Amino acid sequence: MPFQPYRHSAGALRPSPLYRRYLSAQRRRRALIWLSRLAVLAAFLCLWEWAAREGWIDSMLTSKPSQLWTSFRELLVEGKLLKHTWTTTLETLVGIVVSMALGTVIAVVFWWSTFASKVLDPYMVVLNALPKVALGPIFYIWLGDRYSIYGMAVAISVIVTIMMVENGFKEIGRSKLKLMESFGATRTQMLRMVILPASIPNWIATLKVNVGLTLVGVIMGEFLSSKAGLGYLIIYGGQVFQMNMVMVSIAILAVLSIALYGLVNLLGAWLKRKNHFES
Amino acid sequence: MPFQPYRHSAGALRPSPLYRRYLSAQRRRRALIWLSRLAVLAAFLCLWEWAAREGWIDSMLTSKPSQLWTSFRELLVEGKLLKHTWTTTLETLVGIVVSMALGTVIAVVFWWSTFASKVLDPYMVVLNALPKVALGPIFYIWLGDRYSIYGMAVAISVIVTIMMVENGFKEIGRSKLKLMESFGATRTQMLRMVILPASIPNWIATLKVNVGLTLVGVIMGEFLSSKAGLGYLIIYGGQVFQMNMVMVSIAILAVLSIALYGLVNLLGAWLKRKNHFES
Amino acid sequence: MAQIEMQDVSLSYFTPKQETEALRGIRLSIENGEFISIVGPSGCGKSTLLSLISGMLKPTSGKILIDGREVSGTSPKVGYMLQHDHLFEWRDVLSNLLVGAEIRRMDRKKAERKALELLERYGLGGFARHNPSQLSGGMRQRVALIRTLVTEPDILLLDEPFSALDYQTRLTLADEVHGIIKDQGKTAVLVTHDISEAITMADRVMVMSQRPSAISAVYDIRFEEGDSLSAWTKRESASYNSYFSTIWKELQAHAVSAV
Amino acid sequence: MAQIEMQDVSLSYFTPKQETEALRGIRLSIENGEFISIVGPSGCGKSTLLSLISGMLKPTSGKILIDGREVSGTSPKVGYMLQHDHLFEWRDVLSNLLVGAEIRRMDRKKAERKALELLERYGLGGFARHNPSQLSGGMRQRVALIRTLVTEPDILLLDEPFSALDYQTRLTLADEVHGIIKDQGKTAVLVTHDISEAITMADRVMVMSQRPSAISAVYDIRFEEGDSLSAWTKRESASYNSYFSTIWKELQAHAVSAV
Amino acid sequence: GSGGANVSPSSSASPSAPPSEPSPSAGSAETVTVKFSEVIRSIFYAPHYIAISKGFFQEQGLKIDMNTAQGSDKGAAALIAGTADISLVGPETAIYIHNQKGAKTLKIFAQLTGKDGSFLLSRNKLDSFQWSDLAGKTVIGWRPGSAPQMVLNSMLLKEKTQGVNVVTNIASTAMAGAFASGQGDFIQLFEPVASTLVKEGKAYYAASLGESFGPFPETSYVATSDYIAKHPDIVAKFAKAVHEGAAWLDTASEADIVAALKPFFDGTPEDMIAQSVANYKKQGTWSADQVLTPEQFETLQRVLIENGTLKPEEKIAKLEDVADMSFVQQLGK
Ligand SMILES: Nc1ncnc2c1ncn2[C@@H]1O[C@H](COP(=O)(O)OP(=O)(O)OP(=O)(O)O)[C@@H](O)[C@H]1O
Ligand SMILES: Nc1ncnc2c1ncn2[C@@H]1O[C@H](COP(=O)(O)OP(=O)(O)OP(=O)(O)O)[C@@H](O)[C@H]1O
Ligand SMILES: [Mg+2]
Ligand SMILES: [Mg+2]
Repeated sequence: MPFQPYRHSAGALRPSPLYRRYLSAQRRRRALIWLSRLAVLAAFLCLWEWAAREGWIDSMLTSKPSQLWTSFRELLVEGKLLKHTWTTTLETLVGIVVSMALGTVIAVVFWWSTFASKVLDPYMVVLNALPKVALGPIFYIWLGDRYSIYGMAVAISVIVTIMMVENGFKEIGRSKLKLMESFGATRTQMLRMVILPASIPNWIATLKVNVGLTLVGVIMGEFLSSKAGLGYLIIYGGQVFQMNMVMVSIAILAVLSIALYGLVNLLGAWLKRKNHFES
Repeated sequence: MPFQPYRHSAGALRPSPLYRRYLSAQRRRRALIWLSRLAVLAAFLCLWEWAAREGWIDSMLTSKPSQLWTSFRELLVEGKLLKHTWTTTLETLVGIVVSMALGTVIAVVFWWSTFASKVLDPYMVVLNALPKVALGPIFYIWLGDRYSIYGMAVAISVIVTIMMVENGFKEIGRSKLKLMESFGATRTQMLRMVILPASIPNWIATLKVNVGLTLVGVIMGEFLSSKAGLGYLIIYGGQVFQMNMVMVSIAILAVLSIALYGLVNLLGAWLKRKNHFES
Repeated sequence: MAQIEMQDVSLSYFTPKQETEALRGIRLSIENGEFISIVGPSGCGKSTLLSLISGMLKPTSGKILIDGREVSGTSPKVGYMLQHDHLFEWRDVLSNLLVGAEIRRMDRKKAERKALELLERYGLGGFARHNPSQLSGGMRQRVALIRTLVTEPDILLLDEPFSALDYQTRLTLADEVHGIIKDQGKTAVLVTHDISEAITMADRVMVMSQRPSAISAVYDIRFEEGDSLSAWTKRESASYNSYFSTIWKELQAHAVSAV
Repeated sequence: MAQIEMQDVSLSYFTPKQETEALRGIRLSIENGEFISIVGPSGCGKSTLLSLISGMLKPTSGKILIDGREVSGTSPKVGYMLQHDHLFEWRDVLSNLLVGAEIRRMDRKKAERKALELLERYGLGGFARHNPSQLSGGMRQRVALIRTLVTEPDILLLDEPFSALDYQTRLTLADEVHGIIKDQGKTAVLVTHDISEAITMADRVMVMSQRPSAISAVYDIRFEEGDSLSAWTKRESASYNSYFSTIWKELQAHAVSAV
Repeated sequence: GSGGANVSPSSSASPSAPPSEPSPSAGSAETVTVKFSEVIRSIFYAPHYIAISKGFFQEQGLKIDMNTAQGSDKGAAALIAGTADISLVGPETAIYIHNQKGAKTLKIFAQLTGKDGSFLLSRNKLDSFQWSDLAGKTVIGWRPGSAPQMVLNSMLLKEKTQGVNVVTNIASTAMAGAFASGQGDFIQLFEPVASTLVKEGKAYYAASLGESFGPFPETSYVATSDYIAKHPDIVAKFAKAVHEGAAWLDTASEADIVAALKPFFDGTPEDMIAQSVANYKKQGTWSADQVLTPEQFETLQRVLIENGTLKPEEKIAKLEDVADMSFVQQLGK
């Protein structure tokens, strides 16, 4: 009976004194790291506040933590902040869904037709290299005020998405496909049974990149034309020289981006677990 | 004598008739691909021109190829176009150098001190996720109207650079380092003899990503405040509703980005060849 | 009539850079139920030979017949087993076993019954609902073999199926797989680098020459002690050593002649 | 006095998730010029044992002495050779050979002379200015061995140095490396999964048990035909087969006992 | 120096560029470089460019290192951050900053435009325009908080026009495109875009906000109080040069004006420049004396309060808190 389950952990029952010492050292180290993280944040905020109070930096330009807090509470109470944040969130989610769907479909087409992929390759390179922000006014004209935000968001994220997904398809071992071929699989079967499921981890990685890009696109789109949203708030705050408003919006944007990122991480972990990919 | 050079190509001397047929089929296919590429471009331009002439699209909004050409020649003759392009190019090059240098140094620091890397990790995540375009006003204030372009360029590219370079360091096999360790190498020696040279291919890949990001940053920075540059021209063209100018600038931007990309590719190929990495 | 018949088969690979003549004038015929091992220098075209038999490649010239019919495309008669198991992580063991059946649109119920029966029979009874990552390397390769058997091929092509395993697992699994294939009465063609594996598993060992390869020698493996020895006793028999050194020398000769 | 002496050495790995007791109460002593092979189930701690001798790991308890001195950190007396050659692509062969010398800040001129001499001696004379990618797998491993020899260690630790090579190269190279090490008069400890490699190369074979491992058996390898046989003739000798099956059974016993 | 600093349009102020080279003012030992930030590049600010290209700054011994800030906020920020010495921005920024009671305050020392520079254009040709015509119509306007938007809003309040749908969510660079592609019945535009649209037959002049609304201090030269205190001479010279630019613009021939402005407006057709200048001249955009009067200041604050960007209690009573008109007042004498 030579087949044994994979890893047998022996001696894991009664931790030895040395191991206990190791564990507590580890715990101390983790605590130290967390403390240092908090310390960095606190030091940053204190320094900021202090420098502003001492007049080393001009709080009118850079705001200061205490002002930010006041400003945040005011904006929140006025009820506007949640609305703006929600607008941006919604736009970002729509943008992500559209650009992931579009990107995946185009990547599948490119996988299907090597010819199309080859012919369009140089155009993809150009589109990838071109700073999409420059296209803002054009999107506005083409798509109108409502959809130009999505246009910008998708434009910024879709090319990278296509490239990453396509790359993922290519990285799936030739030999997995050879196995399929040996059973006489058609191209559709290969796509459905191997290419798509096998690229789930890569697809999740793409999604992670996509989130950041789409958010940038949404903000850029809001800069261009918007009725609400954090991008709108940033522009407006600048217009009326309310740096507090700008800073609060940026801080919320940071929180939003982390939240979205975390969400995608959870989704990714769930998808991977569901499909039994080791993380 | 069991050791033979790697691959012995046998029968490569006199191509067989079948191989000759294969080769000419290949050549035809390559030609077809190139023709199709040109056809796609030509069809796009013709359709554009035709639609504009027939009045299906408003050439004032979308310009048209013939107008673009005229506009390009005019701008060129006035001598300004080269100046703007050169300004943007220079800013981009400076941005690339600064952000690659900064990114590499920080990645080395993170490699050196796991503690620093751990402590700063959540901040890196935030900075990475945050849409840097939103920081424009802050850079403007901190760095002033002249350096804010570089600020924006570096901000957009440096985080990704740090992460990619650091990742590259991590991907260098533990066992290459174990070899070094077995000779009793110090950390400096490992860095100098293994980590840095071994990550050249990854560094080049990072550089490629960096170029695109830095260019976006420069354009964003020029949108924010500038005296010249393609970003300036795009904004100005938008302000005076000269879509020809906007389109010409975008086209030149596309060319510039491809040129920079090509340059980096060449540099990368040279660096790799010089260090004997297989491409 | 031989089950597999190759008549003057040649194959060249074409890439834009060069033409690689992999096989030149291969002739062989394999009887029903025979177990053939193929050894040869690396890159000589062993995998190519299997691909030709499986119908995934077409010969540049010559003919390949299976049961007297010319091969054109893959056929349900032939099962292919690769060096790596390529189990799909996103499917459990049972549904991995049904991959071939699914592709060939076989009756699902029947295929499932067959799969479960084979799992049971070859010592993996409780693992139908496990994920591939929960199996050891050797178990995974056995699952890969069963996946091939579920589609009920007459011929099994094995391309270095044990080379990714560690030494002890390899030795043990080779024995087992040999048993399974003989038990199922399949014809088998095994490609391997390991001469002792080739000798202990096969009825005939074919040695291929350097590229452009042909079959340079064929050895009928007969043990005086009888035919149904275990791999283990074969390895200890006197004829084993002489087969080993003959084949080794044959291989070395090709290596030298290539310089 | 033995050159390497391990006295009741134990080692546990600590990770936040668990404690892994890799070695428990290892005792062994190896004489100057001896060639020891170590075989054992995978994951039993063979590489750990070598790391301990090399000084890259400290034992959790027990003592390791080299030439009577307790090991503390890596020492120029010990050379380590890994499964993969890890030649640096960005250096040519000669400057790869000088990596160890450079780290240890040895006299560059002298090291270079030594490296060239060894290259010449072991059949790689013309390759000093080649790039690693221009060498075959076997040549690369030979370069890796020479890289270790350039720093003039007394003891060589070899961790499955041939397992990444193909079968034929492996057989040939093992012979050669054995010759080189004997020629240089070094003490060697070879870890391998391949029992026949272990038998043909070593003066003594040690079998390790499952984790937490100890040395479960030691076999002195003596061939009646004499001591300086080639690996080839060893493999054909009668005692080879009996060593092989004894060691195999010893190993299997551990495998079973672990379930 | 800063990267790319020497390739600005201001380099046309170097001796080689101006068509007619005035004799450098005797005695000015060395030229002083003034870091200057303009809000956007627009023909609305023509006197300033004239002063550069006709060498009036140079005569005063000033070299203008000009940067385009793309927004009043950034122009003001540059002053506070010290990266610009003088900015051309909306005067309201000085009020905002005064009210935030930061360490630095800004002072307006000269006014460039005394009226709003935007025009209301209609999609359909109107024989006579009444503000009440806007009721129920959609107007593409400027971003909230910007001067033209506030002026339009106050104009509508003044005329008591109700039910106007003013679209304020479009970036300035996309407004004309939005209108040309069919959005809105009216649009509020500056020159030369207004002229361009009219010339293309996409729109018709309906009203000039500058004329209709009357005096409104839209753009001013601003510096920090510290800078003004420390370099009164430079500020005085600067104001003088601008004054001369405005005076020259008032009398010069169209061709001369176009030639002087052309270097600053790459790619803009000469007839558009001429047309735009003519339109601005016609409505009396450029005040002759560059003085911000207390009445104008009152108007400004009223507009800001009407638009909610200034709280009534923050209203500044004394003009002197945010302005120092002594430099331009001297000029008149
Ligand atoms: N798709 C292909 N295109 C071009 N050349 C190929 C292709 N596949 C294989 N070759 C070449 O054909 C020759 C035979 O390849 P093959 O894989 O059949 O050898 P092999 O005997 O299986 O080698 P190994 O022992 O390494 O598995 C090799 O020289 C290889 O480089
Ligand atoms: N750095 C480490 N941290 C934690 N556990 C480790 C570490 N290195 C090895 N181990 C564990 O210690 C045990 C022994 O490892 P080691 O690599 O020495 O085994 P080995 O006999 O060389 O295995 P193989 O035959 O696979 O090379 C294994 O169970 C392994 O999982
Ligand atoms: Mg093969
Ligand atoms: Mg090991």
